[in-house]
Amino acid sequence: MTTLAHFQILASLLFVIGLFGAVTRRNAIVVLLSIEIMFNAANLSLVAFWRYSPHPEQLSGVMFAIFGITIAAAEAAVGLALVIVIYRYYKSIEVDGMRSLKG
Amino acid sequence: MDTAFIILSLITVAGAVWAVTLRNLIHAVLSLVLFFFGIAGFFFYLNADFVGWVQILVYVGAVAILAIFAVMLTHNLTAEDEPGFFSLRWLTGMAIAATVGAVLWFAIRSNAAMSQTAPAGVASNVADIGRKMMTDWVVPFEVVSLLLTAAMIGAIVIAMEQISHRK
Amino acid sequence: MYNFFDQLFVALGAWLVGLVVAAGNGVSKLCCGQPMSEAAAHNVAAGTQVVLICVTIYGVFALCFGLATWLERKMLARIQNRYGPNRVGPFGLLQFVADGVKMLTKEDIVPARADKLVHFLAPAIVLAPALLMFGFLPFGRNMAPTDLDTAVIAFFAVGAGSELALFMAGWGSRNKYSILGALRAVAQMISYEIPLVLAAVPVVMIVGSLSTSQIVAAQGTDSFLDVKGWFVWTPWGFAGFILFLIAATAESNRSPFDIPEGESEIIAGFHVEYSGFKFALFFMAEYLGMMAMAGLGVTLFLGGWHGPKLLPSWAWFMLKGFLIVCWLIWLRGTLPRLRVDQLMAFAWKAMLPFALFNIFATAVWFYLPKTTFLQSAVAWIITAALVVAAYLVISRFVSRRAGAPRVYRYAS
Amino acid sequence: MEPATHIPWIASHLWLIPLLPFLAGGVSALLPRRCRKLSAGLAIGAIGISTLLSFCALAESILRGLLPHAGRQWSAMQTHEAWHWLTEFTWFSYGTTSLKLGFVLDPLTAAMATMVSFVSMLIFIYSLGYMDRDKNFTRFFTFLSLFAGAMLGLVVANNLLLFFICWELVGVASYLLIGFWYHRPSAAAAAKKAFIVTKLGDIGFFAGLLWLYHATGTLQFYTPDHTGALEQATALAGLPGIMGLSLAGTIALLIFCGAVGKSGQWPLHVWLPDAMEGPTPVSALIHAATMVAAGVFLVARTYPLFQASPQVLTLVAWIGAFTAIMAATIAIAQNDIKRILAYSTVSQLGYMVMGLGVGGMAAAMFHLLMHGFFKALLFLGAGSVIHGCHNEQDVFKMGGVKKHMPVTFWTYFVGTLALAGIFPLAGFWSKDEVLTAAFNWGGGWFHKGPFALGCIGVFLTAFYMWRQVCLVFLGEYRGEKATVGHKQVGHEEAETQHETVPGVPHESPAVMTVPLVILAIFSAFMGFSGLPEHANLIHHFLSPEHAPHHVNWFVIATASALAFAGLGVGHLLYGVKPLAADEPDPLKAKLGKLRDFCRDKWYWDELYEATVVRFANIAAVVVDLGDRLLDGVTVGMGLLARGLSFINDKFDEHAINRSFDGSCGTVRLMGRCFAALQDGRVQSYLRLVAVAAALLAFWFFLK
Repeated sequence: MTTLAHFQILASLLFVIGLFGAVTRRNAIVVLLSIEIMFNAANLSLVAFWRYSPHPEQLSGVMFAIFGITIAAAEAAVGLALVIVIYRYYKSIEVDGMRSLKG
Repeated sequence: MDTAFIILSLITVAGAVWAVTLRNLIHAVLSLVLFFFGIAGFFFYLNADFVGWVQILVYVGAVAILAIFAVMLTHNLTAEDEPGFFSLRWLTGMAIAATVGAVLWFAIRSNAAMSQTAPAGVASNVADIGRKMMTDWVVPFEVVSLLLTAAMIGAIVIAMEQISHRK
Repeated sequence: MYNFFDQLFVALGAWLVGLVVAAGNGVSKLCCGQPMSEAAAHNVAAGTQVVLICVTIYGVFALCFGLATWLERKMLARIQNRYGPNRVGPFGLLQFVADGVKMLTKEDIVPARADKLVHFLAPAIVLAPALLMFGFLPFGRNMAPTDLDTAVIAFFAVGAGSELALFMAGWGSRNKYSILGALRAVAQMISYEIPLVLAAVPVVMIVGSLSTSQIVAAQGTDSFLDVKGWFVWTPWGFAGFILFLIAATAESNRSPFDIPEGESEIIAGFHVEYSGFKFALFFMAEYLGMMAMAGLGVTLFLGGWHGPKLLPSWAWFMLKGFLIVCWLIWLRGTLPRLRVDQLMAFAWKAMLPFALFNIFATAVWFYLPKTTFLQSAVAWIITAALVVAAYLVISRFVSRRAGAPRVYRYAS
Repeated sequence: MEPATHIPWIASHLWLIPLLPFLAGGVSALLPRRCRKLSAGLAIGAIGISTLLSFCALAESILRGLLPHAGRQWSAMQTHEAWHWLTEFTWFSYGTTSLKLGFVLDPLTAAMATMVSFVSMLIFIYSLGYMDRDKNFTRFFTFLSLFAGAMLGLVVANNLLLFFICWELVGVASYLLIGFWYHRPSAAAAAKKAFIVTKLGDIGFFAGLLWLYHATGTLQFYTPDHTGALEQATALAGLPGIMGLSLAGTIALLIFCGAVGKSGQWPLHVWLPDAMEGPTPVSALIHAATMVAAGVFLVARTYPLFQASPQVLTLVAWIGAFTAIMAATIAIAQNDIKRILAYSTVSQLGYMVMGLGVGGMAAAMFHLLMHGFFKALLFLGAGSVIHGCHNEQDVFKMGGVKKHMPVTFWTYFVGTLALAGIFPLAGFWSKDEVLTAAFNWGGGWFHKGPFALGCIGVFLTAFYMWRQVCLVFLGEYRGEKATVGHKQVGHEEAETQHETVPGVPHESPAVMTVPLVILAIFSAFMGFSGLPEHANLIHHFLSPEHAPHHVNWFVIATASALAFAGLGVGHLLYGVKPLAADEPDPLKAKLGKLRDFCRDKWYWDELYEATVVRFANIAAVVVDLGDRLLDGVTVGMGLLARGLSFINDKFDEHAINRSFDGSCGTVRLMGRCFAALQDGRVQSYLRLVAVAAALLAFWFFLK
């Protein structure tokens, strides 16, 4: 039978993969994608906690996940818009290149 | 552990790993879509149907498309000068990921509540979610609505090219 | 008698399931010496049901797809003063069989520099949502393939998957026209998905459920005629239906919203580099998507399978669906293609505000008292006035710019 | 006290009176500039409805106050009880207590609201004509509505806090209106001055408000259970305050600070004449109906607190009397038509405050109400003259205007006589009331002082008013014939305004003269509401618990004689032989230096300037000295250090430098190491965050 630990370990694994990507990759888009992976891992963890919680009728985990998805969507929209703008300025989206705050 | 869990885990982990490691950005995004579907599958598996559908609608239908558009608009189909597999950068990343993973592993393992099995009859009902959202969670709901509006306007304003520059 | 025809397929399905369970019991007795356990029997019955549903959807809608292509060719021909297919079978009815055979036997060409995997996967993935979408629609009384709590949102979520598939097709082909077409398609579908979903929101608000079965049930009455409860008769329902039709047309990339595959501009767009059976899959996905959208429109606004009790419920559903399909074909034969900027402007500046206002009007309707006839009439008039006022205001803003020549912002 | 269910409609809807102008102001604030008619219509409509409501309130109050009993006989009006209708609402709650605000309808409110709204309405209508050509017409009416709304809110408030809020809104509105032509530096400065000087008084007011709340636990003036702040005044009188005053006296003194600021009493009167920089309707509004009346009204409203402290009342009386006489002497030597009126207002306010101080609350309010009418009349008349004389404000450049502007002249004439206190116009009755109250105040010469000063003031008032009438309206026109380019003080578009007929004064349009006529009628006849003896309606109405005075023929005779004397002297100096153009003021020859002293406003401005500047200078010098001292010490220390360092040089060079260089190198190396962390790459930071989070978590688990 699947226990809560299975889900949490899977979620942490996914989180770690996302973290690895966010730390390692140079391409800003991939960094954003990695952050989305981390978001999703967190959502998975939350929903799993809800499923295994003693008070599922409060729907806290589900609510958190829904709000998390919403915020992730907003974040993705703004982040990718920023990437496009940065590309227009630098003609590159290497995160290593973006070191100063001056445009 | 049952079969569905194993299959979904394989899908999600594979999708995530590919998304993070593939050089070809479009392939990375498509792997990410696979990952999103896997997560949605987990949501169904956990009886959170609504979240699952929202996951597909938002991530597959919007975020992935947005990412593809970003890739297209930045003329950046492949990340050519990514460092190699055994570069210092990758090793550092792996070390950091391993450290954080170890901490999480340690935390999960040291918690007795983690070994419980799923209680029966837990399911999320859309009507309940809606009711909760309009009662207990109405403030976060409004805040998120505002945030979303602000993000939408912000994204448009940021990405809109200055017309005056062009003319 | 009516009930017999009405429940014909339901009964048939139940009988088949029973048959399979009985057979399973027989096999079990033969092997283990005792009939299947309760749980196993339940599983077998459920599995059989799933298989039956899949087979039915595949079979029926593949046939419907064929019929729709024939209908389209015939209707377009009539509109253009031609005969249309009339050689194969009576009235050319078997033309699609011939076409299918032709498609299957054609050479499958893959461009040399194509992204092979993506190019291969795209047609399969494009068809999957189109077929999946049928799983959420109730085709007749007691004939819902699934009865999900979240059916409407599931329908849209599944539909969202097809955008990705179109993009994969365009990108996998390594062809400029393909990718242009794909990006156009994705942009258009993303844009029109918002009014599409918003057009469905009033119905969900009134019914208080996302379940298609409940939405259909809410539109039913016990009378013989059974048309009074259709949401299309209410002002907001009518406005929502019109919005839904427009958005659905755009969502299925059909004329006049077919710029993703505009032959004269980008030579058929994302499926230029596909041939043979893969092309047929795209073709099929387009028609199936169109029919699924028609089915959702019927479910949300036209009372689902409700109708005068002269025909069985499933027949009413099919009839209404095909009426919408006919309307789409008629539209294709009549209207010219839109410009890209007009298309986007229409979605964001006209459809979106109008859909939002329609939601508001629905809320007004919801809170107005409707117990007596007079009250209902007053509520109807108030809501209709709101909707018409919104339409007049928005259409003024839109028509002011619609005829203007295109403003080039990024190219000169 | 009547039960709440029996209170009339208007008493429970009193809030409508201030709300309507507020709403009108709010709406017209959003209107674009071109919606002139709409904005003016809104403002005038709102104030008109407010006026109607105020009249309703007045009618209800009269029915309740004067004719309460069955039969409604004339004698029945002598009810010896105070009464009021209250409405309350809770603003917000904290813990178990809640802050209540409310409105009160009593004779004071009713009379004041009626006067304020009615006069404001006339001024609004007048402004239609006066501001006709102004670009910012809409803005003007927005501010006017705000002003009137704030003032009416203050009038109907049953709560010191609500009163204070409206009071400050009045201040803000006055700031906006005085500085309406903000592109003129003098207007901007005047607006700032008005705001800051009144704020000085408001500090005291606010302190008093807080202290009152601390002492009584409520800010409601009256409450249904008789625990309102004013109803506890006698209790407060028994408690000790500061400077030997009782608590009631202390609070009254602090509140009086606010009144001093708003009502332009000495020593905070300096802003009021400068406020003339605003458009003339604004001046009229400030001087007649809204701003300055607020201070007197405040004292009248919180009168129970003052009554509980005789010392404070004495102070009030003397300040009022001093202000009255001081402003009157200044007024006789001014040239600017509006400035004369401004000092006249200060002087009349002095009378009111004096009336309050000598215990004649009803007399003071009576004078306030009457003054509202004839001062509005005078200001609007002055505005009309200015308007007619092409924005000329110097009375020596006018003259003979009577011929050209008959309506303005006759109404102005009525206003002048009313202000001078000539029988039987309004000013006569009200000033007589005040003086009678002063005359009856206490015994001994000390208590006769205000009366004596007031009598001199009567003479001066009549004198300067008649001087003004003579200079402006009689004789020949002394202005330049071609005044087209003359815009020392003028409208925004003065250039275009009068191009057609340069040089000759002309009568103002009907929209300006009709309010003048109405006000003149009121100025002439309203005084009869306050006849002495038993027919003194106002007195019965406003303070029924005090028996009305008997007719004091001595006071009447003295005041009338002095007023006629003032008119006579004025006529001798200015009227018998009208001045020619560029002829100096005959007063100069008669009074000499004293006249300069008056013309320069007793050098109050200079005095303030000098004290403030001197204080600043002294502070600067002190700081500079300190600076120099510190400098010296620093230089000395430097020299000392230099000597020491010379001694240490060799030691340093060989013993310390070596080791120091070594440590420096280490620091630099470490700095480089840490700087590498701060490389501006977001991913480096992310790495650090991840590692740090992991370490923290490890520490948490291991602990």
